[in-house]
Amino acid sequence: MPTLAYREALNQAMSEEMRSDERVFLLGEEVGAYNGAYKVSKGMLEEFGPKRVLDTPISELGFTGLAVGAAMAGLRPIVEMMTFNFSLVALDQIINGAAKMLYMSGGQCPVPIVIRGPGGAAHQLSAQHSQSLESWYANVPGLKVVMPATPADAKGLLKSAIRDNNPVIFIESEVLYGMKGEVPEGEYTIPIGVADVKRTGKDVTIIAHLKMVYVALEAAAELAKEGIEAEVIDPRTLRPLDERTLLDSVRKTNRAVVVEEGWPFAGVGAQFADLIQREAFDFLDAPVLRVTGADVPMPYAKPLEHAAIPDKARVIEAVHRVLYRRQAT
Amino acid sequence: MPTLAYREALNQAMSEEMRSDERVFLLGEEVGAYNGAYKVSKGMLEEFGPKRVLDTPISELGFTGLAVGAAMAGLRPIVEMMTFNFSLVALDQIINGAAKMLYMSGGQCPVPIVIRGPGGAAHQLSAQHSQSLESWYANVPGLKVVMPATPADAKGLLKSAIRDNNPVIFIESEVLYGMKGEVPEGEYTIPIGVADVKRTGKDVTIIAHLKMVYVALEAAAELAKEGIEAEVIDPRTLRPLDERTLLDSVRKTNRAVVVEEGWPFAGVGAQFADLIQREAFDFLDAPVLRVTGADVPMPYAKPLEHAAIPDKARVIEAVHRVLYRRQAT
Amino acid sequence: MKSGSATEHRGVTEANGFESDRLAPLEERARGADPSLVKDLLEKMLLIRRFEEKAAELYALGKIGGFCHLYIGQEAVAVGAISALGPDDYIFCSYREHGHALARGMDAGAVMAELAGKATGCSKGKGGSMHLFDTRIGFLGGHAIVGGHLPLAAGTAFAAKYQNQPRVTACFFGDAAVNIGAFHESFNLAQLWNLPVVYVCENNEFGMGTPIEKASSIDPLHERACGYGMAHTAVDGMDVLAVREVVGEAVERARRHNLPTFIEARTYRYMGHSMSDPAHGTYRTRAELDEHRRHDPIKRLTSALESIGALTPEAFEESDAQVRQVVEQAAAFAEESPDPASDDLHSDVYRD
Amino acid sequence: MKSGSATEHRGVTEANGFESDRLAPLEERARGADPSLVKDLLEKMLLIRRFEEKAAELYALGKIGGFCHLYIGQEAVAVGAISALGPDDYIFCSYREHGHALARGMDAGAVMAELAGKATGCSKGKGGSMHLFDTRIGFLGGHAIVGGHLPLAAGTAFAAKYQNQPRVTACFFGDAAVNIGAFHESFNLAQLWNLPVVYVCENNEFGMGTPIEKASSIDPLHERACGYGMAHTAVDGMDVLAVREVVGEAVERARRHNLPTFIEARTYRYMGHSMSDPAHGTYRTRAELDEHRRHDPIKRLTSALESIGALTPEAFEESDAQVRQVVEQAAAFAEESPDPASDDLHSDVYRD
Ligand SMILES: Cc1ncc(C[n+]2csc(CCOP(=O)(O)OP(=O)(O)O)c2C)c(N)n1
Ligand SMILES: Cc1ncc(C[n+]2csc(CCOP(=O)(O)OP(=O)(O)O)c2C)c(N)n1
Ligand SMILES: [Mg+2]
Ligand SMILES: [Mg+2]
Repeated sequence: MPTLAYREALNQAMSEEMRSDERVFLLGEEVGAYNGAYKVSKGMLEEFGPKRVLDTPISELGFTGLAVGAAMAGLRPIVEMMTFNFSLVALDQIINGAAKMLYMSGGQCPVPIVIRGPGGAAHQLSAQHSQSLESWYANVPGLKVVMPATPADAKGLLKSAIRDNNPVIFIESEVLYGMKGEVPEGEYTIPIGVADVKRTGKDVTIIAHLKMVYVALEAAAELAKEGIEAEVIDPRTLRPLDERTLLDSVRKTNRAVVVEEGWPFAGVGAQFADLIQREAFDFLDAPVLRVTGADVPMPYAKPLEHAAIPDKARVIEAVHRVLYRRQAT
Repeated sequence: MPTLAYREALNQAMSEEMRSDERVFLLGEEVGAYNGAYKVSKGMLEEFGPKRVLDTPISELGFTGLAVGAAMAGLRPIVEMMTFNFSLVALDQIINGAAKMLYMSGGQCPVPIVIRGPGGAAHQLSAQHSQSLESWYANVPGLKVVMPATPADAKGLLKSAIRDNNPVIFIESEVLYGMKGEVPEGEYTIPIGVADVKRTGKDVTIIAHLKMVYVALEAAAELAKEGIEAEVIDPRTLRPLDERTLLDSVRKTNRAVVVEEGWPFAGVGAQFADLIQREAFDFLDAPVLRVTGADVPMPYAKPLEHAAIPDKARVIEAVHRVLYRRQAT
Repeated sequence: MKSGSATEHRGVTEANGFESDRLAPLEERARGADPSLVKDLLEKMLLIRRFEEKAAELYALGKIGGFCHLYIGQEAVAVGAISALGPDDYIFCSYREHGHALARGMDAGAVMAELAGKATGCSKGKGGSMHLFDTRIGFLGGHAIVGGHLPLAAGTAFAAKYQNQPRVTACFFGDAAVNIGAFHESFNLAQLWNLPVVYVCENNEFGMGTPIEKASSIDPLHERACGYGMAHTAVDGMDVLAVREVVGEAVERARRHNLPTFIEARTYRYMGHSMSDPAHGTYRTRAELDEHRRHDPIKRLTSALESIGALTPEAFEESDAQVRQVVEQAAAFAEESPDPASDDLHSDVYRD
Repeated sequence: MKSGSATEHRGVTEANGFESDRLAPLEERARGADPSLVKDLLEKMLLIRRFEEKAAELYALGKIGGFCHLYIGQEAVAVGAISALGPDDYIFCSYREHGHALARGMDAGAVMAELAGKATGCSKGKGGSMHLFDTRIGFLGGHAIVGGHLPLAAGTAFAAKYQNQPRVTACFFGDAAVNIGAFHESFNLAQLWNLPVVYVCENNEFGMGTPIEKASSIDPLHERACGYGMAHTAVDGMDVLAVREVVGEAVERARRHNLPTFIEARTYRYMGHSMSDPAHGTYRTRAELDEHRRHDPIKRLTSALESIGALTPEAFEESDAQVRQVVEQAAAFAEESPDPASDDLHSDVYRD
């Protein structure tokens, strides 16, 4: 199987879908001549021409709304948000346009659109450029929310998202774009709504998405050294959520730790904790614990930023706590 | 004590604060000549003049941002959102402007601003006009989020919000504006961050805010007839949250039901459930259950809308379940 | 340093060069027009008028709920403009769109049933008054966030061009919408990308209770288009033939040259902003309202037709009676229709 | 029907009637200017140039992180414009604001320390390159969402008027910001409410890699102001005295008449959009860049001054040496300063 970078896997998914479906096109800031701010769309303008790969002005509300309208007229737009931070100015179009259109039209107006780009923090981008918005999007009926952690997941899920008849919020990560992994060639799709067990274990379930998957895996590797076998589950899609896979794991391990980069209050981890305590109450040997981003705007200074983002140590500490082990300090 | 309508209590709070502090002013659509879309600002233009009560164009982003800027220059603006649905187009100014400014300026720029107006559903206003956004706002560090259920709370909390040195999201309810209640005259403030026990009980804790408080109280009254004493807690502020009052109650009742009008996934109720299972795990005799708005855009037709919003029956059913009582069907 | 003016830049050298700038009196134009077309325009306006009167009645009876924004007084805009569109063209409206739906030929029963929240409504009772949809005739809503549908309209225009379809998009909105960001971004994109869209601002002088001069830093509003180099003009929105003509030119420009246009139609609403707002007394006087009623679009067309002998009072009465019957049937249909099934709560959230 | 044109409407009858439209050659103006002022302008530009060169160095060494947008080439805009402000005036900038901070007199050490994320930085290391603040001198950021600070600037202008303070707000942003909704709403409000704000668009021809003509439906950009009836003009942004003069007029109009102005300063950035973007090769050629460098604002002022005998190469060298020393000290200060304490993570979220 070929090895691709995460950004190349995304590129491949878009390019393949654009080759096979005329209705698919890509628009966003710098996606064309510049090959994408993070080079995800590299070469696509050259291959598909300016009709199907469109550089937009800085008008997220306008071009997202335009894409929603184009979807109402039968096209299948892919909107690249240079980063999801900028989707805040387009949010009305996404929520009141894309998400609600099918319902309020009584089923007449599906909006098959993918809005994709990196979310969360990268490196020292400070308060306005480091926000995790998935809990807001996943709150909204009518949207699907996909967050792939590996190059293969990125490809398989993006192809499914483009073929989906609903608006899909597809959140990537700037710090994963360069990550390499094996990616199946050609037709390869992963159904939306299926979690992936990234590591099996029996002592505790760690749930994490996007780049937190790697923090969870690092923690699991470390924990294994002390004989604790953690199961790491990546939901991959937050909406619809594969509740069964999460619950099956917890019913086996009886303990859960939820990791997310975003802020704690009503984050996606709160939903996971709620789900688990509700549906696996009798299986739980300890409360579900959460490891989240600090409850502060993201600071710039490197040491502060590091302290604000969940890391291996904090995950290990939470695992120790759900196992009622005193921490070695 | 005088009896006032909820809208009058809000009016009184604003008027009193404007009388005592020149820096306070009110702006928003129709707040002046029209006396407010819901007549909350009735008579204020007449009393304070057009310098301090400003009718704005339909430019939520613009006038909210303007208010943030005015706050940076030492004023204390009150922004009326005609409804919070429209705050979606202003969200970037609220999040990236108001909420993060103090932090990213290293403590130099406080933003003392109140953004207030009705949230949630009213009657048959359909998908775009019936959204509950409190879980998003409460997700954001730097904001405070206040949601008063009674006229007295409305007055006492709004006065505190106006005096607060931070951005306060103050969410009212269209269907409560006409509700009457006793309201202390003159200087009367309620500290932000203190929950209120709206009914005491020992068998189960029901947590509900804004108009769901009344659904909870109705359910509690009904439950009392079957000998179940429910404690109804209104957090009143979601951020900062009075965790202690919530937890003390659950530690006493050992059971909790959380009611909210908004959508389920990562709603504020998820946070309450997470909090309770985490901090009162050993006290819980049953999982925390949630009663939420249906996971759909709000439909227009009255029977569908009713089915989408939590009601007494669903709360009672949830209480029965946490008490492991078979429901009478 | 660069030079060149806005209007040169995008090839719109005669932004205001509308033929219709030099319109003859209504009588004269009515004389020149196809009689069956004129009759149809009149009947459409009448239908809207009677429909709205009925809707007001049903609202008072509690058979219609939520917000309900009537269109009475503005009929000439929707009827004139939509008569200039082809059958495959797209239409986007704000929440004040009953008139547009009827002008487009949507079944009056389906509209009334939607207002009544019935399963037979054009949006299955899920949308209500503010969200009328009928994709079969290109009617794409009914949108309730001011300005929110302007980018969508640029989007269908984009799609038509992308697919090489000669479809034009018409987008209607109020005077207060020119001050919101969505207006700006849509106008820039429409002109930048040469999209076949006609933006029609129905200037009824108020956004709710706020007069234009308290909301917009410029007046006339159509001059906002200068900032984008977009073609623009104003039209008497109480003159159905004038609206038809001006919009017709813009539709042609869109269809042939993929160029957008901004049209400001000057009109007036007779009723309150919505059913909960009184018609006068707060932000406008009775006298002001009465003054505007003198330019009533239906009366004006009727008397022009009568004065040129193209319409008799009897023929008018006959049309009116016919229209009233359609409205009564629509109301009866709405009344008799079933509520949505409770299962419908969860359908239409996702499409398979 | 209403009539009247945009420019009549708000009393801005001569929107383009800037004295500075008829500017004499730089030499002539330099001769007429106060020598100590001109020296100060030159030294400020030099300071910015050297500071930015140093920042690039430190970025390459990993001592500065995140996004870092250099200002080299554009110095005349910040220096000229800010020299026209009074000490109590407010300033808002985008993320490309090191130059403005230094032009305003912010301590170079505090700026460099902020870039390095140190506790001694002007925003305590919490803001970084994109969020420089110093409220003591009215410097209100450093904002990283394109267009997001334009409404804030209307807000401080509003507050000044509200408090009867003769304070003007200057707001700087890029050419790409004219296409976003925040621009529109701010301009309408500023003109509608007559706010004392000067909006300065630094047109460096590109928004990241996108040339203006792919982003804006009109060019020249300052004509966007027509849609609001706002006074507007363009100025040579490579001529520090011209910028000072034009902005000075606008500041006066704001201070005396509470009227906003839109100024488009034509300039050019020599470096990439940010440190991760190459200076040329993708969206512009080396030749194009070199051509623009010929108009270098520092060189132009220097040679004008030399040609009128107001500056010798030795004096220039002396200034440059002095400035370099300031920059070295700033870098040393940054280097030696401590990281923020870990407690700082949770401070400044709320104000008591
Ligand atoms: C973004 C937004 N803000 C506020 C509202 C509330 N609102 C609904 S209609 C309206 C007035 C609109 O006036 P105009 O655009 O002139 O249209 P008209 O109602 O006169 O047809 C307002 C303020 C809204 N729907 N959306
Ligand atoms: C709303 C928003 N969209 C996208 C971005 C990413 N971005 C940052 S700067 C920039 C280009 C801005 O160009 P311009 O306004 O001309 O300013 P310049 O960088 O040339 O000074 C872009 C696209 C952003 N910060 N905010
Ligand atoms: Mg209007
Ligand atoms: Mg630029």
